[in-house]
Amino acid sequence: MDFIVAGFIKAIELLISGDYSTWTAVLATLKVSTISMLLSVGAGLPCGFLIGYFDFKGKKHLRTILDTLLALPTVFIGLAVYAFISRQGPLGELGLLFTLTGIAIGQTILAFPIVTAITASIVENIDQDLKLTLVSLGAGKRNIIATCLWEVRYGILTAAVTAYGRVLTEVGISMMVGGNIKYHTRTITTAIALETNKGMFADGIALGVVLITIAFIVNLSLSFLRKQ
Amino acid sequence: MDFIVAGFIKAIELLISGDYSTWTAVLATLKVSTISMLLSVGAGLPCGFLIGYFDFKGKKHLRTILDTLLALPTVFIGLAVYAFISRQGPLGELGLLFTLTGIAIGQTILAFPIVTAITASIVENIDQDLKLTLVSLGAGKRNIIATCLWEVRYGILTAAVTAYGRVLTEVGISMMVGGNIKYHTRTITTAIALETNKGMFADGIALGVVLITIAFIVNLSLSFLRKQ
Amino acid sequence: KSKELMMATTTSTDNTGLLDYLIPHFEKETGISLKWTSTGTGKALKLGQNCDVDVLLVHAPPAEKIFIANGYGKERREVMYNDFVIIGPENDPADIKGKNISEALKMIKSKKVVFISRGDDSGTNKKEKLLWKNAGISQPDKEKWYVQTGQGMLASISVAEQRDGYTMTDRGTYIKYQSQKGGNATLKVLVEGDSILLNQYSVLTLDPKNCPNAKYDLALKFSGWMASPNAQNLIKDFRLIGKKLFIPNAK
Amino acid sequence: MTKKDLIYYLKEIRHFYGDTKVLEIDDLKIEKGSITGLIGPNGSGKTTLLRVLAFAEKPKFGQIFYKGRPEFPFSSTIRSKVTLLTQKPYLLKRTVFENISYGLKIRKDTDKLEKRVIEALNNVGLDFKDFALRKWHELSGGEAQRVAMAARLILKPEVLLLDEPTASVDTESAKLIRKASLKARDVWGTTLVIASHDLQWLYSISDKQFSLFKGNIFATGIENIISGPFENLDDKVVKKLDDGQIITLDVTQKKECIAVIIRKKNITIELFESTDKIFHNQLSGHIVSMLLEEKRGDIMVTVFVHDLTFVLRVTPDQISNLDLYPGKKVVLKFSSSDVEWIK
Amino acid sequence: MTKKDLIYYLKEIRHFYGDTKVLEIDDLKIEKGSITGLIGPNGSGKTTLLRVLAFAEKPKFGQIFYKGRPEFPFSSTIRSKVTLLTQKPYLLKRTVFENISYGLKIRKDTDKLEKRVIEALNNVGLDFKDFALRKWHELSGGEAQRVAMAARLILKPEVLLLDEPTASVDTESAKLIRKASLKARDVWGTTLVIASHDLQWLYSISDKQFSLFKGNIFATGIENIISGPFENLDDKVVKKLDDGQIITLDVTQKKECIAVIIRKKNITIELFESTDKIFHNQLSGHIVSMLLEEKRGDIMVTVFVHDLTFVLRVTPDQISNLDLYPGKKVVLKFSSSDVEWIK
Ligand SMILES: Nc1ncnc2c1ncn2[C@@H]1O[C@H](COP(=O)(O)OP(=O)(O)OP(=O)(O)O)[C@@H](O)[C@H]1O
Ligand SMILES: Nc1ncnc2c1ncn2[C@@H]1O[C@H](COP(=O)(O)OP(=O)(O)OP(=O)(O)O)[C@@H](O)[C@H]1O
Ligand SMILES: [Mg+2]
Ligand SMILES: [Mg+2]
Repeated sequence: MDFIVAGFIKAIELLISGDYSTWTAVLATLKVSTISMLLSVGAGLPCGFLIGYFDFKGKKHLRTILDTLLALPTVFIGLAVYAFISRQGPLGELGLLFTLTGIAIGQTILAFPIVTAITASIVENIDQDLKLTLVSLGAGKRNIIATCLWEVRYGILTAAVTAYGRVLTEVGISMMVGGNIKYHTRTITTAIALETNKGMFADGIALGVVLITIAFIVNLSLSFLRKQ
Repeated sequence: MDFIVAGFIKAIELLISGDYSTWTAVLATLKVSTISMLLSVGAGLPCGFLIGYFDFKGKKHLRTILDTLLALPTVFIGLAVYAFISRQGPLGELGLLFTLTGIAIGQTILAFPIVTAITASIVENIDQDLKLTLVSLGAGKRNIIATCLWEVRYGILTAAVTAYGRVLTEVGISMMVGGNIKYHTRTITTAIALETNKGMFADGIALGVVLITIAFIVNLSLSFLRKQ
Repeated sequence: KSKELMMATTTSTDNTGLLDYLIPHFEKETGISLKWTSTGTGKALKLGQNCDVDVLLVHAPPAEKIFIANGYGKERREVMYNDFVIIGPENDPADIKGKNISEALKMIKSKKVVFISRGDDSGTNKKEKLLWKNAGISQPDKEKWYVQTGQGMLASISVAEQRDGYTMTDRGTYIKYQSQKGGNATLKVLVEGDSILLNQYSVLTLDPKNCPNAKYDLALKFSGWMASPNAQNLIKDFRLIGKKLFIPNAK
Repeated sequence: MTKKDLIYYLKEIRHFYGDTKVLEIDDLKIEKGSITGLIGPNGSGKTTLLRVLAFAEKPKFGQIFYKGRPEFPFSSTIRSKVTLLTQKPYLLKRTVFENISYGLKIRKDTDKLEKRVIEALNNVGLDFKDFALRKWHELSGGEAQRVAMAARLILKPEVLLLDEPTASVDTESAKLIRKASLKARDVWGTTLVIASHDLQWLYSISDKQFSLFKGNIFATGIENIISGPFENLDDKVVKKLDDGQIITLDVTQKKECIAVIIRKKNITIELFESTDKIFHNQLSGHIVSMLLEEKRGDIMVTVFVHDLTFVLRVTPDQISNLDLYPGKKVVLKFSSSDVEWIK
Repeated sequence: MTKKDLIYYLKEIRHFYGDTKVLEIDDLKIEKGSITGLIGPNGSGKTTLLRVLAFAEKPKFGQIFYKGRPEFPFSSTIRSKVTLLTQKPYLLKRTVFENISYGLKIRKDTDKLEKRVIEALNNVGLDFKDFALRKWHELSGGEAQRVAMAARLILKPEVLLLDEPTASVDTESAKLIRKASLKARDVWGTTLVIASHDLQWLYSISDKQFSLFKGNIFATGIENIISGPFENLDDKVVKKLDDGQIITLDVTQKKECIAVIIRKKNITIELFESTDKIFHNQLSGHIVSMLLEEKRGDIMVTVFVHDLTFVLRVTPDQISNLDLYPGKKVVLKFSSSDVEWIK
């Protein structure tokens, strides 16, 4: 139990003292999560919209597959990405292994089904009358997408925030693809895993608190988007 | 690249041959995820309902906190649960460390905010007219909760499926609390981590495929709940 | 149910498959069932300190001694060893092949060739730090060529392979790596044989004063069994691709 | 009327949305078993009042007595007695059958359920076989409205509050809803309060009507409300119509006035202007409709005076004497002092 | 009428929901700049037809010509020309201002936006200052309906399709909507098609009316539709009313018949029964309303015959001669052969 208290105290120390290795991990975490969120939201919103909005043959099956993709283990994604970007892999030339970009690619694959599935299910719930109204007001395809998504913006926010939580806390991809290299690809979660493995539980807790603090700040700055 | 192909072939072998260690891991995974899903859905649905349905002071802040809890790192949860159930911890007497029950507790903590946050955001979207209609038809509190949740059942399904994906794929809690003990607390994800650590990438992929197959079967059997 | 022992051990004993090979014999002979969790040495010691396990099998002698001195551990029984080696790319850019360990490290530093460190405070990592110190080189924590993975041995080897770097590994894991590569491992053993490179594994029992609930008697039985001629022979016979991984040395 | 015969007694109710006052009712009594009609322009507060009566919205100030007992915070028993048909009826995402039986199910009163659902559907003119198993979205606008009505009728509630029940319903169905409402009152003793813009229908069903205007309530039937802006002229106030006609009104209050009510009993309908001094106002217009008030046998006559609408109650004799019919030009006369100001 | 004057020409349209046929229109022509009224009971297909006209629903069979060109699959340009006000208007979760300006914004036509929004709100009788910044949910039912109407009017569309635009709107606002619709036609040449249950209002605005019944369309004004069940009697078919009166009808088709139309021009209204042989049917009832048809000066008279409703068109002279007024007992007469069967 003590290490939890110690961890919280240590977290404050880390944040205040500006511990170099902590800050590089914070930066790495922010970098990869921002890139992967931008990519996965950018791709997931329209995909989720299309799946949720239109009725087509096989929609139910597609939804089942999408739900299954929510259960992609991170290590699995990590391995798959590794297979592609390792030296021997088809994309080995790009030198993406052990880089933040590599991690971001994996995390995008992780977050994309989450954003897509939740968006689809929210869009599916959209009032038929809204669709008819938009069409009857002369909205083109883009306007329909944009307006519908804006109508359900609180739900979309939840999709994004859920995916963000997933990305922020994943370890498997960062470890496998990033290699947990100190000062470079070490993210907070891989650092937590390391400290825990070292038996430095208090440090693990401290870094966990740092991560949650980041999430809190991000969510706080998003909360202006919430329903007033 | 080769290990991916090898992994898929191996996955089929594992599933067909009924490899003992694989099957114990599958069973362990199913056990903990079922318990944690039952608990987190059981608690998260009503909580999410209350937060989404009622307007109260501080609701926005509560939502922000809830969103932040979506970013609880699994290792962090693992450490916190460990602190309580380790022999030295306040609940040490119960002997929950290195048990499936222990893992399930941690996974419930992981899944609860997900179920709650998505449910809240879906319930928030419920038509004001539905609320008024239920009240005016004489529905009591329980009826209101049950009926509202049933009205948004497709969304709730997404909340549950998302949480399920999270629980199924988490490693940190299973590793920390369960200890990855062969034939006992080894789940598929900790087995994947182990194989990957051993450099047995093909085995890691194979187990990943097994996990995804489980998720697929579960989702398929839930898909009768989907909108037809 | 009472004849059940919980052990924490380092990843190398588990990852090489030694325990899967050894423990069934132990269970058969003693009727005690043994469960183990394999983690970093640091965490394994921590689990012992917190009484969450009954016995430890680790390889970090200095840390083990402190552990006992702090009153967490009781007996420390050396049971086997293997050795550490420096491996690196065949073309050996820092030209360390055949050099002694301190010279080799100096070469690596001066040529700034990538060196992969586990950086995870494990037994291996502790040994590596000691070697830098012995070579009179201050810990190159922030050097660009010094890459700390914070991961297990195999993962670190794989990083070394991808980055064309050197690393220090225990021989057991190296052989495992070789076996996985089916004989065409790109990293070769370049430095070996120094007595400082010995990697001693010991069984630690927990001090019943600290952990009254831990099964001290069963733990003693386990450490006794590990030192028994029977077990020592089994360890001697454990091979991977025809190579020995551990050398029994119980006294 | 003893206190016990009152089902509702509203005392000094004030309700606000934000800073805007939307209800200001000093005293409203509704008798048990009565059918009350609520009339008023859009935004006058009908829906708000019905919600308050349904105990679905708590007014900021004031008290509601239900059968003589103050009823806020409301008990759950009362909720199952008072039923509101909302203005935009919401159907549950289920079949028609399940929608109609929902209220009974939560009351655990499922005896002869199918028979009662059949009856409820019949009451609103829908065929059980054709509709019972349809999904909520497989209905036309008016069909949905009628299903919602059936879901209320089946409950045999003590109080039935209807918010524009005939808004998108055809004439035949409006007749059915009227019949069913009257039956509910006569057979089960249900008290009804109904808001509607369909005056003829409302008059054909209600015993008593209230007009709402900007949250204020006025008893007795169709009021003719003239809203501002007004101009001051000497000691009077006038409203000028675009066609040149002028309405002159006495000022009775010094407060800012937004509108004036002219009670229909104070308006006289004639064919020609007269020089009678007591009528300060003589407005020319034409009849646009004449509706039978089935309850009394009187006729509600709607007259357009340029862009103002006046509604008066006329007897059959008057009609025969003046030979009134829709399209006929008439003159409406009333005194400038027979007005009530709304602050 | 040349082909170019037609804005719509619907040919052999059939539409189904599942297996149920909901639209069966062999030939429907709508002229440019006309105002067409759609009448019909709930579920008769008005909304479906309007959706088809809005190109928001593709009929299963048949062709739609828009200005002479077949228009399915529809181009996106046409969507910005044809605008539908849906039966349950949906407001975007934004302010009133943003709702009204939405259509213009997606057309990138935001010149003098505020001025145009003010005008659009005025057209439906809402005050800009009071309403522009309100959120979508801060409106009463009728106010929301009017905001939705304003959002359509501001677009100055080529075709404006209105689905029960006055359903929950007060009388004054209904007048305003009529005025605005007529203005749209006169100033911008807009073609309007309007479905409504408010016959008087619809007659006061539309040039031509169509009746819908079970997806079938019938031209010219108010039709009196008598639905089954019927009984066979000799070579005729009869419908017995509960009060003992009997309606006798000729059978013209061998198919299963569900309803019969009696055109209003074939019905005579009198005060007493006669022995005239050509009138096989002489039904007693009473007048319930008389509404002015402002366009023609005629009067629409609604007569209740037990539970059937008949609507006829009567001239002012007839009214004076017979001394008709609401409440008066009358006899409706028509021949059993003057009927059209609906299969
Ligand atoms: N989605 C649907 N699925 C099945 N049937 C439907 C669906 N929508 C409408 N219907 C049926 O189609 C018919 C025509 O409906 P429509 O909405 O066009 O009627 P309407 O004339 O507009 O009626 P109302 O006056 O009630 O608005 C009705 O019988 C209705 O029950
Ligand atoms: N949620 C809200 N927030 C702010 N103002 C509101 C809200 N709901 C209604 N209003 C306003 O309150 C007043 C009363 O509304 P109410 O719905 O009671 O009117 P109504 O008489 O039912 O009108 P209608 O005939 O249009 O249904 C209106 O001025 C309306 O604009
Ligand atoms: Mg209202
Ligand atoms: Mg309709």
